[in-house]
Amino acid sequence: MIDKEVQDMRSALAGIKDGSSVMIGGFGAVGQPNALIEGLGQLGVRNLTVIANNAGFEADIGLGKLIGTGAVGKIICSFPRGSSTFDQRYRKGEIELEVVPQGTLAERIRAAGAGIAGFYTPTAVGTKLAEGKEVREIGGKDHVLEYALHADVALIQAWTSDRWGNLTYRGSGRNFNPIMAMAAKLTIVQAGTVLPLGTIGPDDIITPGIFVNRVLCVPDGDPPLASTKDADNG
Amino acid sequence: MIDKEVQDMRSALAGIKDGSSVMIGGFGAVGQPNALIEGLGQLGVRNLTVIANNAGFEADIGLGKLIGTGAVGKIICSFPRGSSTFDQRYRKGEIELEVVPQGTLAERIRAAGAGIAGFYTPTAVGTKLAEGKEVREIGGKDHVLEYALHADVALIQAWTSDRWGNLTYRGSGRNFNPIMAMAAKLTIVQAGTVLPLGTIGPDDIITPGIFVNRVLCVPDGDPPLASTKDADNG
Amino acid sequence: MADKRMAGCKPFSKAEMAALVAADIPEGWHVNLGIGLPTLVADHLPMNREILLHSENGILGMGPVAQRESADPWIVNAGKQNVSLVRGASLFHHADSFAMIRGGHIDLCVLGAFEIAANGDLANWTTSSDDRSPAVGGAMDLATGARNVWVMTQHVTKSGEHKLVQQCRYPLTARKAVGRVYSDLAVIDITPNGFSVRAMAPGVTPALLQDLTGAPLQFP
Amino acid sequence: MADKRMAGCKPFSKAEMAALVAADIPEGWHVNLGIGLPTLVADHLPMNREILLHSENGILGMGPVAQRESADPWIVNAGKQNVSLVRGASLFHHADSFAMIRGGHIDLCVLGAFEIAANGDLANWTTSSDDRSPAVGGAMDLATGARNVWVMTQHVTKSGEHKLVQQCRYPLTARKAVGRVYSDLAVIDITPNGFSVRAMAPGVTPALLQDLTGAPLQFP
Repeated sequence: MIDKEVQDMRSALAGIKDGSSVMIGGFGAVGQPNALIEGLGQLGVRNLTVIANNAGFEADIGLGKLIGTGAVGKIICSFPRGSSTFDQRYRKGEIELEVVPQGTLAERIRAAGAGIAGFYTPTAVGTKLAEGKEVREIGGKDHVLEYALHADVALIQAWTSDRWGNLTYRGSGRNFNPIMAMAAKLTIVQAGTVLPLGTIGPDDIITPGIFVNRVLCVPDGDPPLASTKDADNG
Repeated sequence: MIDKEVQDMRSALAGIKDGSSVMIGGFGAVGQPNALIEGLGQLGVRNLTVIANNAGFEADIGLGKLIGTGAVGKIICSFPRGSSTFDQRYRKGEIELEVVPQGTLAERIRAAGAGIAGFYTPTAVGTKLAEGKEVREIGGKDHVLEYALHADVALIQAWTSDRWGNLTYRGSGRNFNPIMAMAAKLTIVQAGTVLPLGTIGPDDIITPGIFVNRVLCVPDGDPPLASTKDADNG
Repeated sequence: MADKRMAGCKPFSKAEMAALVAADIPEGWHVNLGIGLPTLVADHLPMNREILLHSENGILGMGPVAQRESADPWIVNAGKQNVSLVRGASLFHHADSFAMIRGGHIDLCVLGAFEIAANGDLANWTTSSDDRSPAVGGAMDLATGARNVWVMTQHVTKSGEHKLVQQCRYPLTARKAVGRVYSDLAVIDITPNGFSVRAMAPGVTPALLQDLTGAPLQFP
Repeated sequence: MADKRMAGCKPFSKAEMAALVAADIPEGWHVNLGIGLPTLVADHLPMNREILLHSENGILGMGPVAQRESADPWIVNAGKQNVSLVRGASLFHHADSFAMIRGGHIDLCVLGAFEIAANGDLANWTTSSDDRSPAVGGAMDLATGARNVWVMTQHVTKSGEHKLVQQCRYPLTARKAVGRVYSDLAVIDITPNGFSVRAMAPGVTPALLQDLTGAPLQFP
């Protein structure tokens, strides 16, 4: 019997080590695997490469906290603004940064999961984010060559799972999670509920279990309400 | 008010003309927009380029019938075997054929919808389907450069729609339909049912209406039962 | 802006700018509203037109920003505000969301800007004087992928410098991307011949507007 | 096969070949079974192991081919047969399905073959003598993308020609793709040193097997 559910954080995170590359799902407070990130911080591993949309927000939770501990040597993201822990370390030269346009980031992750080694995108042509990259005219329009972005580990937040790791997401919690689940060698899921196999209908499964290695049930409730005023963001 | 539902075949197919490129969804008998194909055949247009997985099966229905009328000048597909009408015309040199590996076909269609101009895939490296194409080593492995495959029109079969063109599919009827819906300038849907807006939940919509131009309600029932013996196929 | 030449002018308020943009959006368009000023457009969309709002984090069919008491904590927009969904809304993942953007399916994106050049070049993600970590978000994808890119901006900076220029000094977001600018002083199309004025705020004269613009204006 | 040398041999039947393949599939593998002979493997999967069958037209978790009276006309496999879904099955579109294949997520693909070379090259989609229109289907994607590619085949053609060869004469499906061959006469691994025999059918001798194989065999 296939049973991907693990019972504790230690089993969930086994194998992550110094220098691992780790994708972390989520956008804003929604779909962030906060419990797994907290557990990762407690492992004491160093020199991680983190791939995420942001560099965290609050200094005392999630990715912001992880960066504060000094565990992260490099971050690949689209919008590292709004994270005080990142800012501090970045100014001191303690963390390396690769900024990638959000859509290119998503497509590079999807490419890794889909076995596509590289692709030509019109995004960033003529900008400093395309400097040093191959540019090719295709169909009368310039495109930049971008490569697949793989990771050792993906930390995923899902709403429901079953023992095969079939996943659903809630609201806008889908975001980067389904594509990151495809792109890592080891995909670890924090799921709000683990349901009996067959409970999630074939049409309702967003991430088929083939992409999932481990599931930890973390019934940690709703994300905090976001600001209703406009954030500085991207 | 946005209302993409049209009331008759003439309105559904308006704008398709001699030389149009037409994607046709479906795999086997499932998810094939047979009514739209039938309507297309009655338009009397010629020299169509058809993009589909197969070249039809039976001579008296669907794509097989369309090819029989001589309306198709070229077909881009992965598996043109099993179609007597195609075979006859192909042997006589009356129809041009571009064979594409099924996964490359799907990815080229998806790339067109996603604004990706080209991509590097390991599929077909070292085979005659890669002859004349750029091969590049990426990550220690050879890859072939393949280009996005666009079309003027996509003919799609959906299970349900609403007036915005939000779509669901039934069973294995999804196949090429969602990606073709993204890849054409004009996407025309044959839907079993058109439901009131809001009836299809945000998580249940497979093709958001943004990809759909017209919806024709065709409550034409189930596809025929397939053979239970193994077909010669791909 | 303490420019004496502005005496007698009644620049568009932010709400007026948003209303001008909203009035120009045809029914049935799929629209992405950037962070900041563009977000205000949502409040001015004509009630009798169905216009679908897209958020790059995977939503098509956003409603207004949610009131705190009724907010669904599981649904945020690209600005991380809690939003509602309208009937007919759909949810999808980030790669699918940017497929919509890059693939040319979004009819309009409204963005803020540091600078807009007369050829449509856009600079809106970082300034050379910016010592914060560089952050681009979805701006490049949106400016490159949307069928129409409109900018909402003050006409000049707080210190009076031109934002509509002959050539951008700041790092580009996208080349030849912008089709129209809604500023507090005017609505200006970007044409093959450069900036072309469609409308001006009350009291603004062509001469004044040209003074406050770093590239030649057409007044067709 | 009317080969006198086969006297005393008991070649594996198709069902036995399928059973041999099935017995070698570990629990938890995601497996794509090609059209033809490989399809038979589904009938021999051990009941006490959960093995998920993938179909390239967008199914993970296929059950057996459906009986006509209970068949769901809306669900077909890659061979266009009506199939059932098991509990926990999922449905997806073609690009996602081939992302699974090309991305290396499918643990095993079992395919038929015209020829298999000692270096793992596979030819299974067209023959130079084939005057039908060329048709490739998903064979190249599967042979290239799956983590393990096993072939099920008769050891020689009906006319007695070698199918396990030093170098393929027919157009390739994929280079260095095949890891193991299940023939009616033997189970053979493909190693850096070429063909390596794991097992033989009753009565088959190393000498006979070598005679019927177009490249050197190792007998470890």
